[in-house]
Amino acid sequence: MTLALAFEQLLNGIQFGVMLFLMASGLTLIFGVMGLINLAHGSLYMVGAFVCAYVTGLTGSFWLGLVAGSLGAALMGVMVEVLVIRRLYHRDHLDQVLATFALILILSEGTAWVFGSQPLWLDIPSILKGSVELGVLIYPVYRILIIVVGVLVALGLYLLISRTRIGMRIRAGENDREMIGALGVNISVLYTFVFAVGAALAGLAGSLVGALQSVEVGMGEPVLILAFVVIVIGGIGSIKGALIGAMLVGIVDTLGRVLLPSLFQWFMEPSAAASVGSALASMLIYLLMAIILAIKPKGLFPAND
Amino acid sequence: MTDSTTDSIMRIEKLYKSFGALKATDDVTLELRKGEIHALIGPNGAGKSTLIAQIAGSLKPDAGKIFLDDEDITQLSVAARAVKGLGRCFQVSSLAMPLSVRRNVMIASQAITGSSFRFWKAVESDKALIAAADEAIDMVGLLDRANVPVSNLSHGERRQLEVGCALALKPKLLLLDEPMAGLGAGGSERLTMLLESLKLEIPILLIEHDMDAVFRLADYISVLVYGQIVAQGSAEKIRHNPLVREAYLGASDLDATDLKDD
Amino acid sequence: MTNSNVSLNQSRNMSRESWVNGFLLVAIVLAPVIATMMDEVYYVNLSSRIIIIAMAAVGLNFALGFGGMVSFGHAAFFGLGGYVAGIAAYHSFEGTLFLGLVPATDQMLLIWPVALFVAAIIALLIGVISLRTQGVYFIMITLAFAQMIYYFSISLTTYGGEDGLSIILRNSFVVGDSNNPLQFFMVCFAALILSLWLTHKMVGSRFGAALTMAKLNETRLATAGIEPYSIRLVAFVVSAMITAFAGALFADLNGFVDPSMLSWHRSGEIIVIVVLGGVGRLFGPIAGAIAFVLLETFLGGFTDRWQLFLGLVLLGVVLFARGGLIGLMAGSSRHG
Amino acid sequence: MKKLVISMAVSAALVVTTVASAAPTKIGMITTLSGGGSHLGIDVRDGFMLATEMANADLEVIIRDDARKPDIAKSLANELIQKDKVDILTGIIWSNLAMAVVPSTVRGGTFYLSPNAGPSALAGKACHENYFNVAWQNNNLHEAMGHFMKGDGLKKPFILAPNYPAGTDALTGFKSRFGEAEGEIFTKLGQKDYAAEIAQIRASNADSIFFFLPGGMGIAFMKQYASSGLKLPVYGPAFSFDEIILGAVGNSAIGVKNTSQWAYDLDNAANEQFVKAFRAKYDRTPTLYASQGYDTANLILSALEKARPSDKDAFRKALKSADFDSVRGSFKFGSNQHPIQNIYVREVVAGDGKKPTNKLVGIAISNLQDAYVSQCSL
Repeated sequence: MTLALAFEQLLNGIQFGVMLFLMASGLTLIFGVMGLINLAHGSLYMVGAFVCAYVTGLTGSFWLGLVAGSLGAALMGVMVEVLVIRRLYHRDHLDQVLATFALILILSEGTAWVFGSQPLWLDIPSILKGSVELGVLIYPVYRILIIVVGVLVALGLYLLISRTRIGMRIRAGENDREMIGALGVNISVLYTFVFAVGAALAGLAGSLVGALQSVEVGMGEPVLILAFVVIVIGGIGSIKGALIGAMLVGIVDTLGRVLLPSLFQWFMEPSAAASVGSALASMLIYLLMAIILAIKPKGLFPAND
Repeated sequence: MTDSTTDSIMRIEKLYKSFGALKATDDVTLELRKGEIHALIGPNGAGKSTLIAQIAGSLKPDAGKIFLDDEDITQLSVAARAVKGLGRCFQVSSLAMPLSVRRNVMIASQAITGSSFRFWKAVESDKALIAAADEAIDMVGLLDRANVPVSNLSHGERRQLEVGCALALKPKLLLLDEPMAGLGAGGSERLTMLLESLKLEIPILLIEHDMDAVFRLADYISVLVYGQIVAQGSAEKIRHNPLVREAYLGASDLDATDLKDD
Repeated sequence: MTNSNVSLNQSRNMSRESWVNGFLLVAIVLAPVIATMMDEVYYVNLSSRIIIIAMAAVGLNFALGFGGMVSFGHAAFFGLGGYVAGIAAYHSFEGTLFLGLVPATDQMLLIWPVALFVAAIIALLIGVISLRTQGVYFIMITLAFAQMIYYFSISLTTYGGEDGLSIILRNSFVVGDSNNPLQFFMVCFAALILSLWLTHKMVGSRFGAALTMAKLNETRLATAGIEPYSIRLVAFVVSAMITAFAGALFADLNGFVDPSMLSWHRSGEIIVIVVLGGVGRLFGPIAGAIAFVLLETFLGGFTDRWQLFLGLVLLGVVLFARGGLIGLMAGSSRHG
Repeated sequence: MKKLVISMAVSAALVVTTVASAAPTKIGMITTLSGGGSHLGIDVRDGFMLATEMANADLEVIIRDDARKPDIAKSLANELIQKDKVDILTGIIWSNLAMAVVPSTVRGGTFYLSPNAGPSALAGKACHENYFNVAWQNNNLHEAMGHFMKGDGLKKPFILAPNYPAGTDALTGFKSRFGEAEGEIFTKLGQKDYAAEIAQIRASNADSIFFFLPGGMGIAFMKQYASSGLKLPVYGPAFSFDEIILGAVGNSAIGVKNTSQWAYDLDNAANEQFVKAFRAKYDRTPTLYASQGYDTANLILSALEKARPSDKDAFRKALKSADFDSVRGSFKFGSNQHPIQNIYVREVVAGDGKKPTNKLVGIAISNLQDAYVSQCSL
């Protein structure tokens, strides 16, 4: 493997990591503030993608679709929060797992009902098609955009939490849920807001990634599991942790996919090596997670809890 | 350092613990002797709870050693120390609310009446176990309440039960973290008498804010300020120790009359 | 993550709850008998399916309900049990050796111990690491391990990979004909009763008392001189073994095993069934399994959108029927 | 026995009867109607039902959704066979579900006709007299493409497929006709990001790409490949280029050549009639899945004219003769009751509007029979 290729694969790993971060950031934010495990986060990701695809198809503008996707997911988020999630904050994690598991079923089938069961068309806007030369390698513009957006989101969240009044309240919420009452904040409004933000992030991720991958029912679930791996590695509730965790997972997974098969070719015939290697590669991130939790049971950057 | 010839049951030597810059436990050395109640006093934030946590084993010291009956237990877990005979009661009650009084005590008896890895015999029909538990319950005078869920007990009764749970371990010593806290006059009276009656078989390390109780019960007192032992000695000595007065002047939890009247 | 319901403090509702339990047992055993008389063999197999899934949940309930350990990875043990049975059946049918050295058998009584043993070893490994974590982390790390095993099963090309492994001939039981639906049901029913009885015994024992305390108040347990970690670890392993037992039966019932038996969806379903029936209630899993499987089956009959309605029903239960179905029927909601 | 009562009501509720009659033939259809990949099941169902309606036949079809879960499919099979006493079972889309259901079903004496999945086991060792595959053996379209690309003068294809049995079947099938490939990758099942794989392809000196990535995986790969700046010609089986997938991929797919046993512009009367009727009824262009459902139904109908399913041997013989007008033109069964058929090459071309479409460009290989027939004892 040439140096250029190695570098490109590393970049791919980072880029994949950023995709995961877009998804994980909302998840970890929601957990950090409300202490809620939201299995339905993947479904919000899916809703975002479908709305984006629908609006893009309607208006012909991907950018409108992107906005619509984020807003649509946020709106769905608010609905879900007010109708269901709200009643779960004071329940144990078990009830939360169960209720949000039920939400997955409802949202998936609901989406199929509204938009039909066939995958929807959603493509990268033509300006962003094609690739650019980055020194030794050629890299797709759109993927660079995703990296940029990811960085912006990370920055935005950092500012929101550290600079704004709401952020101050959010941190208060993280530190202790009673104190926030003392701050005279309407807690349920704050929670709804935070949930909406998380949902919007999921929607944004769904729209951006949907354009690159595919928009279909059930697209959220594999991503959800990965996002959970990410935030658990990073330390649940910590945005910083989510970022680092996402990068770790992205890079480990990508390099594993690339390197393991070629590694096994040293002592196996190619197709067997390809098969065994990729099998091992698919287990790799879970192995990573297990190891990290074995050493640091609360993840790399435990949020104050 | 000891001014008594009775042999020691627990010894703490040069214990250190710090959180970042804060020295919570700073070169603490003390000793608990058979047949005595040793009170550990000090203003809020003096590091009493940190010290207790290290003695109980829920917190590992940075340096120093803890001996129980001349055996080094510094590295043992909470459970292991309990089995070795270190009974503990908590500042904030740590009972299993939905379970009955007897159930709460039986858990403690379990550890000393055999292994907990018995999967067959029903505890209800485990005579030895129940007897052991009831003995402890009786000592704290709750026998008539044995089947009542803890959630229905009064605050005072819960305190007594805490002690009962500790006693069920047949401990070599008791570690009591503010047993009097929030007790009414009657309650603390009853508990004081209980401890009085206990101390002969079971020496007690007592952490207490209620100075009446301290001076009534304690044979020996150590004063902890900013993680350091600033004074140590018999109740009388401490009562007159200027350092202690200074440490406590204005400190709300010790009212001045205690110090004047003599 | 623990809720303080233990059948111990339900005394006033005990009698009523045990009535409900009794009714459930009678119903579940009568259904297939009557079905056989009416020559409706389908309902016999459906009952076996219910029983087996209930048993998987009984296993999880031991860790989750009585020990407060929310394992999101129990499908792994379910699948392990299934694969042991499947691989044994495969080799004994082909007349080949496992890994080319171990002779296979089609005797359930020989297969089950192996399944339990394998599950125990894996559960021990997973538990030793996972139990160092708590709360959400425990939920997620168990999920991670299950996913690992899931992908491993997909890569098992010798045993069909994602296509799974079909069991041409159901493994046989010492007496009777395991291919006879009613007789196979009876085997499953016996297994369920056994696992319920063991659970009951263990919960009542010294170990159970310690486990209950580990769930209600870990500090109390430690100060009482008992290591919560080791208590939990043992409970986790036992729970995994029960679920694996169910998995072995499931493989024989369906006549095949495949990775979907280990998918995280399945883990979710087992949790759903436990909660649906009532966490920490001995017969909860049975009520849960009956409700879940019947919903799955008959909603599917009414509409293609059955999963939507399944979701709504589950949501309703979490939000409004705390204490699960047993709680509902026995009239005692669980104390949050 | 409330359960019983309910269930009777249920089966009554969902029965789709074309013509009321005394004892219509009962057909059970287990297919994927919900969740990911459900458009395949929906097309099979629609194609099948279209045929039964056009023939105005005396059938009772019970349709159930398996949600793509093997154990649900299995338990539905039990229900349809044991409770509803269907004579024929069909509909399953995925190989792993087929493997879960088919063996026990056919051993139990019920006929199973596969409208889509064709795992190699069922064509070879585990073949059965009651099992008929009306679609293709899993390897077929890949073998055909291997054959075609070789003939097309390509030397160094880079080939990829997901790491699961159908995936390995695909690459084996391809290589059995083409020979060794320049590069070979097994991707993770369900993987949606192919940056790493595309980079590897770019780094290799491949002259073409062959991939088998069904459903969303294929959509994702095509889009990402299109914007990667790579310009190698792309080949694949029809699965990643049916009319619905193309609708999702868009123009990124233009120029791709794909193999299929059927094309909607295939020139024969039966096909013309089918496409016209399908468009009229469902207002969309049928996919190969729809054509397979349609053929399956017509095969059953043709056999029913000769014998009742209750007379197993006669009915089996009738099925085997495959005496019906297939929308693929020539169609007959090999000894293992899998099709012997032409495999065509289609090219993706710009269609009307935003959505590209397939255009028949030639024949890849004629009268292809699967490679496992020799292993089948029939």
